[in-house]
Amino acid sequence: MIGIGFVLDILSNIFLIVGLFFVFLGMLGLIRLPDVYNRLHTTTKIGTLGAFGVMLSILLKVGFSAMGLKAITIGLFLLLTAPVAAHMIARAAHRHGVDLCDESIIDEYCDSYDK
Amino acid sequence: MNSFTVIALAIFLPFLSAATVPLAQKILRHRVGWFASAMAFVSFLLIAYVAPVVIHGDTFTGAVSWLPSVGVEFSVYIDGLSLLIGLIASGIGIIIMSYSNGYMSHKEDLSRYYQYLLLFMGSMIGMVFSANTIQLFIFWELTSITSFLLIGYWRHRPLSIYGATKSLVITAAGGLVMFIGFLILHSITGTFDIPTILHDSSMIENIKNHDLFLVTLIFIFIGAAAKSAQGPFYIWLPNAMEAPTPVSAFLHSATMVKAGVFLIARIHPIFSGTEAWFILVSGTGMATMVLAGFLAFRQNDIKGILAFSTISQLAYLVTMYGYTTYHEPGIGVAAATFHLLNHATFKACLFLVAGIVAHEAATRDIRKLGGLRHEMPLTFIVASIGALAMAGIPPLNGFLSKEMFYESSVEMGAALGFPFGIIVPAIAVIGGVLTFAYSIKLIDGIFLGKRKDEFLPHHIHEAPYVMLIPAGLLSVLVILFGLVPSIPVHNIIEPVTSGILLETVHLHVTHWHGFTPAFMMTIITFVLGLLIYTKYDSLASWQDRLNASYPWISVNYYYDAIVNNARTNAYRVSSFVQPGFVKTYINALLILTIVLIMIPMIALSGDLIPQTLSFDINPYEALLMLLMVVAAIAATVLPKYIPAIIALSSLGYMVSLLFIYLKAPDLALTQILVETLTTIIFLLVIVRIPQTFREKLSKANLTRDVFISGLVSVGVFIVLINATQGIVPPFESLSHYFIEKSVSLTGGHNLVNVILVDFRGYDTLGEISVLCLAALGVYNLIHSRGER
Amino acid sequence: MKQYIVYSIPLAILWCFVNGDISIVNFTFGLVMSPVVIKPFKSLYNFEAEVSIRNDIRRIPKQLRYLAVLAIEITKANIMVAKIVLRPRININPGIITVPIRAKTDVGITAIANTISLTPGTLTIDVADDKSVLYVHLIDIHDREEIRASIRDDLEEYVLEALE
Amino acid sequence: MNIAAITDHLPILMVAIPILFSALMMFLRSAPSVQKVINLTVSFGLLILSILLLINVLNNGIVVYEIGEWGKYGIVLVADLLSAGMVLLSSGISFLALLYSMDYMEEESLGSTYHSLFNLLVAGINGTFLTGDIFNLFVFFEILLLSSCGLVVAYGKGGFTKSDHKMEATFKYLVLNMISSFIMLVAIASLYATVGTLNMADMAAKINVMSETGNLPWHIFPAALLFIVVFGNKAAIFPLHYWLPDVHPSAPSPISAMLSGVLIKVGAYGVLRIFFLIFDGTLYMFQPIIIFLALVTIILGSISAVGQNDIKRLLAYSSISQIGYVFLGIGMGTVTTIAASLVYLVNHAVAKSMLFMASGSIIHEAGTRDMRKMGGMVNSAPFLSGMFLIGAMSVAGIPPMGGFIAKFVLFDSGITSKYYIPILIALVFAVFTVFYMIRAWQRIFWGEVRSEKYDEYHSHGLSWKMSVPILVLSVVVVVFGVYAEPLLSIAQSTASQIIDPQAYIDAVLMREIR
Amino acid sequence: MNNVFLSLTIAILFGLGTFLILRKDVIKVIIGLSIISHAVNVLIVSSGVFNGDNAPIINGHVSDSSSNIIFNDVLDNGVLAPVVANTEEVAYVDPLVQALVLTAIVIGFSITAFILILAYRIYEEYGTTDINELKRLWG
Amino acid sequence: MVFSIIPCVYRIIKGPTIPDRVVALDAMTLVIVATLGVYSFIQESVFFMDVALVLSIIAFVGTVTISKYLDEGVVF
Amino acid sequence: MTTLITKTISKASVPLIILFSISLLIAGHNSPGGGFIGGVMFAASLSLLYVVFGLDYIKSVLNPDWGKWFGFGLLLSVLTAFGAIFFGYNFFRSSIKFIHLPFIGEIELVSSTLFDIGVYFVVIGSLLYIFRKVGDDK
Ligand code: NA
Ligand code: NA
Repeated sequence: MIGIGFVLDILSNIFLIVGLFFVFLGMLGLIRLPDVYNRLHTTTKIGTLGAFGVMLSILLKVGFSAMGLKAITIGLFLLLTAPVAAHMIARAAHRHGVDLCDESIIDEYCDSYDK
Repeated sequence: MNSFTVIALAIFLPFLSAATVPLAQKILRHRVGWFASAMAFVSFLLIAYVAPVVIHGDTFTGAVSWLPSVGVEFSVYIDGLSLLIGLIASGIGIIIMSYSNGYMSHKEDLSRYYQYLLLFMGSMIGMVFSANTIQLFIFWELTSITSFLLIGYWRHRPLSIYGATKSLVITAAGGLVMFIGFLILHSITGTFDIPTILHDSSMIENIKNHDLFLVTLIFIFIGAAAKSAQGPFYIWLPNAMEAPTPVSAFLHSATMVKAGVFLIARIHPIFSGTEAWFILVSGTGMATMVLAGFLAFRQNDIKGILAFSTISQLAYLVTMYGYTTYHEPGIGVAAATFHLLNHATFKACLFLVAGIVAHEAATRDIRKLGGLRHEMPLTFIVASIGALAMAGIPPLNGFLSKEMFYESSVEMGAALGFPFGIIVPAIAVIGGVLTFAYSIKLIDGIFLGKRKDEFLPHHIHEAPYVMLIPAGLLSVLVILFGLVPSIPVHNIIEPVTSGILLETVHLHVTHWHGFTPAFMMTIITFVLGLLIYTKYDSLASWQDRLNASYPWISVNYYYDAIVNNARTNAYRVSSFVQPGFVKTYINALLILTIVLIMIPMIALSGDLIPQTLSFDINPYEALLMLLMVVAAIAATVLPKYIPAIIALSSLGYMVSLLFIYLKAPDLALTQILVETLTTIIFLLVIVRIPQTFREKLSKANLTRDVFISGLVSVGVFIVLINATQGIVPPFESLSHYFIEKSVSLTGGHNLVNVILVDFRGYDTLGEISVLCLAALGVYNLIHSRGER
Repeated sequence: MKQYIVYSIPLAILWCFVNGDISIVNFTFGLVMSPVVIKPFKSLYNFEAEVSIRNDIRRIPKQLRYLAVLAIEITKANIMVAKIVLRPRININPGIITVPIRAKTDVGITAIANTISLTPGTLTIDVADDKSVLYVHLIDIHDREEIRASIRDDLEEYVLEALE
Repeated sequence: MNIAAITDHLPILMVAIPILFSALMMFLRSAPSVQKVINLTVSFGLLILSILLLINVLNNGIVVYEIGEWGKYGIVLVADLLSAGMVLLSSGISFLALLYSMDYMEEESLGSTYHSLFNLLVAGINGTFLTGDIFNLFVFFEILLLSSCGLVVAYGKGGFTKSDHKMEATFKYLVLNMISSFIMLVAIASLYATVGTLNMADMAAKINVMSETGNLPWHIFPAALLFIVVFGNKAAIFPLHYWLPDVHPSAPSPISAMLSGVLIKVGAYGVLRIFFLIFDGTLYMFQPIIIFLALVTIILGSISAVGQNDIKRLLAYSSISQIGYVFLGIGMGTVTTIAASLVYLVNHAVAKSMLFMASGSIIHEAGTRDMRKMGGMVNSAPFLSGMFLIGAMSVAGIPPMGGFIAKFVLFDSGITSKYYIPILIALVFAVFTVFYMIRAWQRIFWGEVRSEKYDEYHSHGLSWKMSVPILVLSVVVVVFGVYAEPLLSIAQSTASQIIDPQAYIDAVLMREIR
Repeated sequence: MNNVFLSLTIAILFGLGTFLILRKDVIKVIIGLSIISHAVNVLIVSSGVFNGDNAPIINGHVSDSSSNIIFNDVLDNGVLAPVVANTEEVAYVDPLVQALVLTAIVIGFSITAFILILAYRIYEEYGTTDINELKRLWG
Repeated sequence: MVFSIIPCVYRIIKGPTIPDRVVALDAMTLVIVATLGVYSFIQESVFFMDVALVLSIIAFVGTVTISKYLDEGVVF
Repeated sequence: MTTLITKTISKASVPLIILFSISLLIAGHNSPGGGFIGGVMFAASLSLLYVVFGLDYIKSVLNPDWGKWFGFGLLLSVLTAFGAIFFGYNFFRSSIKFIHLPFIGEIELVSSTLFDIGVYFVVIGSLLYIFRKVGDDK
């Protein structure tokens, strides 16, 4: 018999592993990618999603207990705020005068504000 | 009334009257001086009232409890010596305060003047009757302070200020040195009480054999010498002449300066009979006598002459008190005491005359004066009596005591043997010669010769009686003591001498002893004195040349060099020690810390590193610690603010991770929050501080800083490794109690929180107070802008 | 009053979440407490504006659909960027482009912007002052128009339906 | 709550009441006059309570107050003679300083934060003196630190101290004190790790046990000596004195009076408390160090004071040198020398706070802090002249002022204990003290009335709020000189308690615990 | 936790902080103070007297320490009782040090806030953050 | 897990620009949050989850603040 | 000025943060949290608003006297501690009461919670006081 508990367990483990892996990838991207904007992609997306995955996995493991509830609160909060943080950093970086990396092919933003 | 009460009254009456002088002035106006002299008169009567107690060489001691915890009483010791000086102080006080009624202009701040005088008089009386060293010292310093205030009476005058400072610095400093001498005496004898020591021969023996005998003697003598303007300390007295003349007469000739002599007489039984006593006391006296005599002769200011003459005359006394070392029973003490009395009369008289002259002729410069005998005949007579007594002309009292001085010098010289048998009397004669010369100069310069109209006012009046009578009274005393020496000798000198020597003394003083060595010396004195007086000009030019080429032979040269440059030099020192750099101060703190850690390291030289160290480490821990160090290094080396702050922030997060690892969730929470808040405040501040300054590190500085930091690291490491690893505490920890009682007594499960709000809630109260303080302080910081 | 209730219920749920305990007692407590929390911020939330509870409830299915789409897009995004990161040599053509949007309300714009940020290779950098254009950073640009279109059609649609 | 209850809670009231009113003052910022009245009343009430406390201690022995009734496991307040005496001293001075502030401080400063800060300063001082817990001591040190910083940057009327000086001084003060706070924490932590307690009496008992059984670990010594840095920094002894001449003059005068009169004494108190109670076994290493540092402090302070033209700076350097004398007595470490140093401490506190207040009025009158620009002020300010002279004489140790008794007992006990050389050095610099104090008085009050170059003196009469504190303190100075016996005998009993702390330990530890 | 390495880390942080407080830039000095503050906090936590496995939050209603300890000292015999045997197992880490550090952190934060704003005012008054400009030329 | 912090620290030190460092700091908090989640689960104690929630919130506040500072040169 | 994206999300998170801060405050006695941590969270939420919306704007919306907040907190804390004296105990002696309420069950009332609330207000008040003072100072 494969109970619902077992499925949840499997699912949760998958989320955990994937989440952790993604967090690691995100941090790897932090080193490997060429400029701040690209690095933001990895942290906002991969990192956040990784963390979310971890939290989700915990929720699945422990259910709606105190820990689970807090875990999912964290996950959702991250999902809500990480893009904003990324947006703020990117905007600040651009206005602060951080140029795009050499590989970049276009910048339609630079004319939109007074430096 | 017993004697104690009487003397206590005599001491405190002047103080009380000083307090009431302003009131008296409201009633008496410019005649307030009469109130003061009346008070002095009452004091005089009170002291005289107890005279019978000691007239036969007896002594009296009385005390009330004052500071029992340190064994100090308020105590009174009455003997001939204290009675004599007490009577001089109050008696001359009457005269001076009466005289001041004429001398002081009505526009002056009379209340202050008489207050100071009364305070001084009370201190002087208190000093002489003190039966313990502490009380003696207190009144001693009070006389210094009142003298300081009186010298600076005209406090806007630079010279007054100079003189006042000088007198205070020298006498008060000397007093402190003497005080230490007293304290050493206390540590040897275990008592502050003077009579107790004086009357206990084994105690005195003990003192004389003590290792610190010499130190004690020197210390006490320095105080006495400073007060009596002896040795190198004489320099304050001439400058003290900036005081109003009555003050000079009172303090700086008749009474206060005798305090030192008094002290020498007082400690005579304790310290005399040793070589040190003679060398120190008489040696200083003789040197001072000759130097001051010469300098007195060289002065042109009347008060200058009198000042140096005072120094020189005091030196006589000191010399004579020093004489009695090997000579028992000597006439030195008796002679000194007699001369002390005589000097008080004739010198006060001369000062009053000087005041009259300055008052009427508007100058004190002897080069501008002359021929006043016609305009001021009475003053001339009074002055002549005083000056001749000083010169040692028979039959005045000065002659008698001078004669005794020579006699005792010869005695002393004989006792010492060759070559002192000649040297000591010779020095005495030199002193006498100079005295003779300047005495003549005084009279000649003021009253004889031709009137110098160009310097003097048109009409010079005879002195008003209010000023003349006091001076006249003194001159009457001079004559009386000269003609009938038995009056003072039997009633005063003998009891005093007995009091000093602590044995009964009988004296026989007459004018004619026959052709003794002393008489020969007197003759020589007169002849040489006249000779020198005529050779004044060549002597003067010799001294001027000497001073011009060797300025450093003057003691004043050193005083001025030290005091005038004191501020600049001290400022230099303090600027060197305290350059104003925070960095220096931090370095000092750190170095002290390192030294303090190293002292026990070296002193105990135990195992600095405990034996049982474990080096097992799990990789997570290692990584975390490594990352912490790396982040800290980043915060240290990154030159720009923001990156450094970000690195610091990351360090903070790592620390919170460490707290997690150490099972401290509350701490981790707090750490995270505080870290972020700190970052925000950093940003708030950095917004307003553009990073313009960039430190350039020299290699030497870098090395030094790295060295200091390294030492701090090592020190912390060693202390820490011992504290956390060295021993396992053999005691229970407070925490056991918390763990056990938390739930049952406080209902809380989070121990950390329970400790914070319950067990140690008081700490937390303090902590939130600090938070409030930060906010309040920030308010003040922000609102303290600009110079208002 | 009505406004308070509307805001209080989600807040009470939120309270249960942060408190880690879903129970009637806790929910009631949150419900009681919420108005106190909201009151000072009234003007910040445009609090006096008319709210329609029925409208809100009607939108819930659409909002759920939006969330589903979001989840899929996010997963795709992750895989794509993960590939880039894991490639031995990183070979990308990043850049910033403008993307016109139709959403008008703050919530709508925010949702679009965040959605864009969370989806593959795109990152909202800024929104123009007149709220008509988003500036988007792309990790790899092959065709500008295609990206604009995909944003407009795939994402904005759902957002508008769900939130405006 | 009746009177009996109040006497039961005296120690905590000394701390909690000022904190309470500090909080209350935040609500009364719109009513400055109400603030003034309340705060003065509170401060006077504290003075009365501190007198009661001392009487209580004198009559009933050491008073131990268990906060929260946790015994040594919580925090205890201990009022022995030393603590109660220090509390009385500081309460008296702070009441007078507060009264003085009322007309001295600038209205804005006074109305907004001054009362709260001042109350917390008082709470900090009392808390420091009363606490029996070493970590709590740290907490109250920080209260002291921050409240004094906040007050240093407050503004007095006239503003003769530029704000850049205030900022600079406060920065130095803060940085050095932060470092010493860290050092204190290190020391406390290593002590806790060794004995597992924070209660000072408990610590003392346990360290005694270790010391008697020969198990005193090595690192207790550096931990103990680190407290020299901690308290030395508070007391400003060499080489930790550097902040003082910048900070004390920069503060408004009533605060300078508090800093010099009370706050630097906290350091002396700490040394007496920590070393003689807890680290009995390390005293032999500690004493020569303290004597050495004290002598250097005396020397540097005196020499530097001679060089000053700024009146408040001179007083500040004088404070350094005087605290050196206090530490000299402590370092010599016998009952009599410690009693002497307590007498010295009290006398200096009274005289120096009076001098700082008087100097505040003088500066007010002269419009400058520079003594070169003063002169002849005796005619425009005869009252200040008299008061300053009394203070100067006391600091200089000239009888009949209290300072003389202090020097007398210090030197006497030192000589009796055969510390000849230190006393000799102390003597030499006592002469310096006479010189610089009296010179300062002369420079301000004697001489020509200053030239046209500077303005006329502002001869607005002193308000009673400013003159009464000065007068009261001068009276105390004189009383301590002519009737010193009560002070001397209390100092001796206190010193015996310090030297033999068993009573203290018993009082704290011998009690039931929940 | 390995005490040797922890102590080493703390010591290194101390050293780095010290190096920074010897800099001339006011802000750097403050950063240095912050680093030292971290070091001190960790130091205090590490000086806990005993070491359990759990965070000091009691789960059940039963306390776990040996329950027959009577918390009173008996000074009469010169013995400080109770003396807990060294082998005594405690389930929690020492909570007291944590509470102390909490207090220390908050106090440190307050003071840091104050000194930072002071630094800003110093910059405003002197126009520089160079500490050596803050010296006064009067000894 | 903890090893993921290494890149963050590397970026914080290396930069090259300040925004890079900010990103790294933000990423670091993310890693710590995830770590705390796992740790909390392993330790079976909800307490560390609270820490994680606080961290995620406060990190957001911090990042926004720094960004605004970089952007506009003011904080409030 | 920050963007509307940031503003919207900030608005959404502020209630969450405040609720969480209250939760931390209440839970403090039994799990991590307490007055200080809760207070800082609260202050963080408002400082987020200050940052995102600008100090001037927020001041026009809500502008309490933070000085009174920390004054109140300190007052509350001290009075809680004083309370014990009025009941005849020593300063700071805590009291603990269990109350049975219908539906809710056993509630633990501890005096120290009141103290912790005082801490909470002090932290909020002083932090925001500092932020506002410095922020205002241009
Ligand atoms: Na004199
Ligand atoms: Na001195």
